[in-house]
Amino acid sequence: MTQKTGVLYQGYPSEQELSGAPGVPSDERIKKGPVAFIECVQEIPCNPCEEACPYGAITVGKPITNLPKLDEEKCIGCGTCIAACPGLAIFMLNGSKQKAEVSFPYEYYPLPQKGDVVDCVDREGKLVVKGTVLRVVKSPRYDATAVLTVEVPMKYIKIVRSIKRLGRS
Amino acid sequence: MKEEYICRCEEITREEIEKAIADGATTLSGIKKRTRAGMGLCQGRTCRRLITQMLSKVKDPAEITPPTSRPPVRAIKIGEIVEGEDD
Amino acid sequence: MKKTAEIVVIGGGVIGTSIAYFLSKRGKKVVLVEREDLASGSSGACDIDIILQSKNPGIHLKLAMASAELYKSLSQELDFDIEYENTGGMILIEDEEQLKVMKEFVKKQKAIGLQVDLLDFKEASKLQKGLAPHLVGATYSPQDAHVNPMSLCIGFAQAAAKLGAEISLDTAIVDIKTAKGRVKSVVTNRGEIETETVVNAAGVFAPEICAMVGMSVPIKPRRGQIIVTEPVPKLVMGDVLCAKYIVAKYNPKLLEGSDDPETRLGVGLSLSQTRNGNILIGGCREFVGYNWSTTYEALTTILKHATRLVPALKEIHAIRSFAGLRPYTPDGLPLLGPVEGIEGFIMAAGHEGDGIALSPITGKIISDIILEGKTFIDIAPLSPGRFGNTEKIKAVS
Amino acid sequence: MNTTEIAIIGAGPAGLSCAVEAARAGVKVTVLDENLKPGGQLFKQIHKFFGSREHKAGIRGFRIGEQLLEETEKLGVEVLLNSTVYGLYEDKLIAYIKDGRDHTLKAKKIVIATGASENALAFPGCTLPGVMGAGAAQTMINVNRVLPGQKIIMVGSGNVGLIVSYQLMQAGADVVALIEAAPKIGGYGVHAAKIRRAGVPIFVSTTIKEVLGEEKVEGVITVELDEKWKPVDGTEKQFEADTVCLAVGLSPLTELAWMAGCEFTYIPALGGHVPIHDRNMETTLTGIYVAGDITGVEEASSAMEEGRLAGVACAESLGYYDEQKAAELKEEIWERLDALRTGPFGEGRFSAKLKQLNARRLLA
Repeated sequence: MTQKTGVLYQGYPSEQELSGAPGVPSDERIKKGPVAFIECVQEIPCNPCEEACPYGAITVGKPITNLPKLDEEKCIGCGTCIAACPGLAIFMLNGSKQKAEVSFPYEYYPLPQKGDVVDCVDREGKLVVKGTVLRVVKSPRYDATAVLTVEVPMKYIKIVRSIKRLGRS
Repeated sequence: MKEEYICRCEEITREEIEKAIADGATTLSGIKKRTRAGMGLCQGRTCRRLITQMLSKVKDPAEITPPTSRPPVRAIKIGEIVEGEDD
Repeated sequence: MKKTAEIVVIGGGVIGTSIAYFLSKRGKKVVLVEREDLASGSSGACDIDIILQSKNPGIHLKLAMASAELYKSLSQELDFDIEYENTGGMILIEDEEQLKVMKEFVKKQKAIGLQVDLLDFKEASKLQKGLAPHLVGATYSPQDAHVNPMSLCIGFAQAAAKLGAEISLDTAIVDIKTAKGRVKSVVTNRGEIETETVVNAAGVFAPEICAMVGMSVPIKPRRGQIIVTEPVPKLVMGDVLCAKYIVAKYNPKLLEGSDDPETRLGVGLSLSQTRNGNILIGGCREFVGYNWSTTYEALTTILKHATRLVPALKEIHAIRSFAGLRPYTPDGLPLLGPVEGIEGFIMAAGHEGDGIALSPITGKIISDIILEGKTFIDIAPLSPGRFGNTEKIKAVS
Repeated sequence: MNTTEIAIIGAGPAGLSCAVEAARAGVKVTVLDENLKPGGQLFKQIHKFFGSREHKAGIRGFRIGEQLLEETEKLGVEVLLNSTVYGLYEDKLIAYIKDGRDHTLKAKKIVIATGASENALAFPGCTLPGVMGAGAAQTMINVNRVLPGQKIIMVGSGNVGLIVSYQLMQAGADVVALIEAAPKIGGYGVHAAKIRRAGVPIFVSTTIKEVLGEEKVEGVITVELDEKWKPVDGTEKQFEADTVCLAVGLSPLTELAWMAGCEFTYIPALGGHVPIHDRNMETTLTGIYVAGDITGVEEASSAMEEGRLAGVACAESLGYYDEQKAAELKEEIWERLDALRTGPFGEGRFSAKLKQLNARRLLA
């Protein structure tokens, strides 16, 4: 059976689906500095991201099944929306430095420490590159959703979306 | 290949239920009478939907309604029923 | 297209299927017509007792004893496991007053040849564990038995079909056509069947069929309720009733208007355990019309009565309850045989709580009557017209 | 025999929300639940809810349960726990066992909020220890803190299958694979993405052929299905596993509604036969209402809104709200309900519920 692509068949958005999504910033904006990267491609009734953003950079409006629209100028990449999204579908990309910084929601134990070298994985959970943990943010406001930031080679900025769970054989 | 159990409480296999349908059962009660499927502790909560799927090959599922629903809907110890609130 | 049949039997319960089998066995072309499914009336909502002890001494008990004989070889004959078991039965006696009544009852039953004895509490406890200490004793008969009534219907129907009978389920009777005092045909929702003989084995619905030929019969629904337990290891020795069950069955007048719910609901113990291990706990007798609901009052009253006599039941879980309607007649006897004034219309209904016990013998009697006009016993006391209800029969052409 | 004004059977999201809404109007409310803790599904739903702020979106399910409990206590709602309703008799008499004794309860209004139960799936080996409902596994890990196994095969890609796979990994197990008989994933893409990036492969058009093992689950053989859902020989795959979780849908627990004599209609999208109800959530029997999964399998958010609707409607019919006030409150709730039933996932349920309401109009 040839695996068709797309979120309905593979369980994660395909390139085309992402490129069409209003929550995805332009490459230029990613190069300028940290910006939200919202991988929300299906019209589900949900809008906590809109209210979580302190800068009004995300709009859903009515009906609440509208896909979240990112205003990449207003977004300063603070990362508050990452933990607010019930679907854990929001990431933070920073392509303005020598290496890429990717932030993602992480709800597994044990948590890595700052400075740990970790196995970074793509949207299919495949190990693509080793990376270093720059930050582990675990604020009570995030209600048990930690936000991790890893540093990986720039070419993986649109590939790496999480890390292998620690302490697994 | 192992036996395929449709009714777990009474251990009734798919084959036995297909035979009951072939013998003329057209309702869940008819299958229950002929095979005991649905007579167990869960009173059909587990097997009712599976049997309905089998029956829907010969009958419109909209017409396949459960056997009469009767108290008790949970297994209740008789000693507790007779221990009334006023005793 | 018109179908024809030598005999149309109406009703897929233990009575109708038995008649279809006995007639097919003797070469008759039978069509059995059942409105829903086999055993979907009282035969699917009763206990499993083939009990002789609860039968009134006289023709009632004689019929039951003859029927018990037929049961012994029925599984082999039908080549179908009807789960028949000759377990024996007991009637528990709670006080001296009941003891007096049962002494009389046993004497009359023995006179007719039933093997039955009166046991004291110690002897009774050897046969049935977990009895309440206040019981004064019990009767015991080794001739009582039990059977799975649903398997009985299916066994009879399948054996009849093998012998050429047509089992027509989901088929409702719309009318019965008569001409010059003779049955001509039966009209169903699936077409008309020409026949000269119709057997009304429709149980509590028999009056509905009789009305189609202008006859009224005093068969009334008498509701019983039964509680089913989870399957448990062997506990009940066979058919276990109580003396109150006997009183309730034969003296409905005694029950009315009493403020004690046990009496008003005609509660009497009827305990039996299926081969699978579920225990059936009955029962009660109420005239509530065609109402199959189970009630809270009956549930609690039946279980309180049952646990008073057999406290061991308290530890077991109830998983189901159901209600069934017994086809009651004023004298407790069924209506069997031809109806005066309408040739070919045969009655076979009104067995109250004895349908299971009397199923095989009713099949034999009705087949004898149809084929030979007589049977092994004088069935005048069972004549359908005995209540003076056959004057204005629709005998006109 | 106890009496109350509104008896609510089931203290899950629908039952508790209904209690809060009715008690807020001043009604005497009694909620019965067979469990030792109220909250139904909520207390094992550790994920953040969807919807909007009014739907309590972004809050974890069990926290919503805690909030509802606080409100019921503040409003003086009588919550009878360890109370198993075993019969709803003809004259609206409720029979239940509490702490080992039999009780009866008479109420002016009855709200049946008994939820739904997990569907079974039949395949050779389906009775082996280790085969269980995904909901059951979710209760084990999130409520009882016990792992059902280490190597898990999840069957079913609806939201339950996806979310429980994720939570099993959070609890420390490995989900070897998720299989789905349909040709595409049923639940939200965002839930699927969470488990894909945790390394869980999803095989669509695939089902279980047999579960291996004598005493317990030791392995699973899957097989692919063609467009007519027929197994394709030669496409078998074998997985090593000690647990099989079934997330193949839920069926409404409707025994009490059938017993009471409510009329039903058949709507597969809602889980099969569901009680017919009107816009007040009242069934075809006056005084008997339904709310939540019993009258159509959706998610907790919709169940809570239906509960509120029933609560307001009961309060109104008992005279605690005038028609105008009740109409306002009901309109607000209907708006929130409609908002949940939009989009590719929601509109199927919207048209199903419409069909259910029309069935009521046809009978009126």
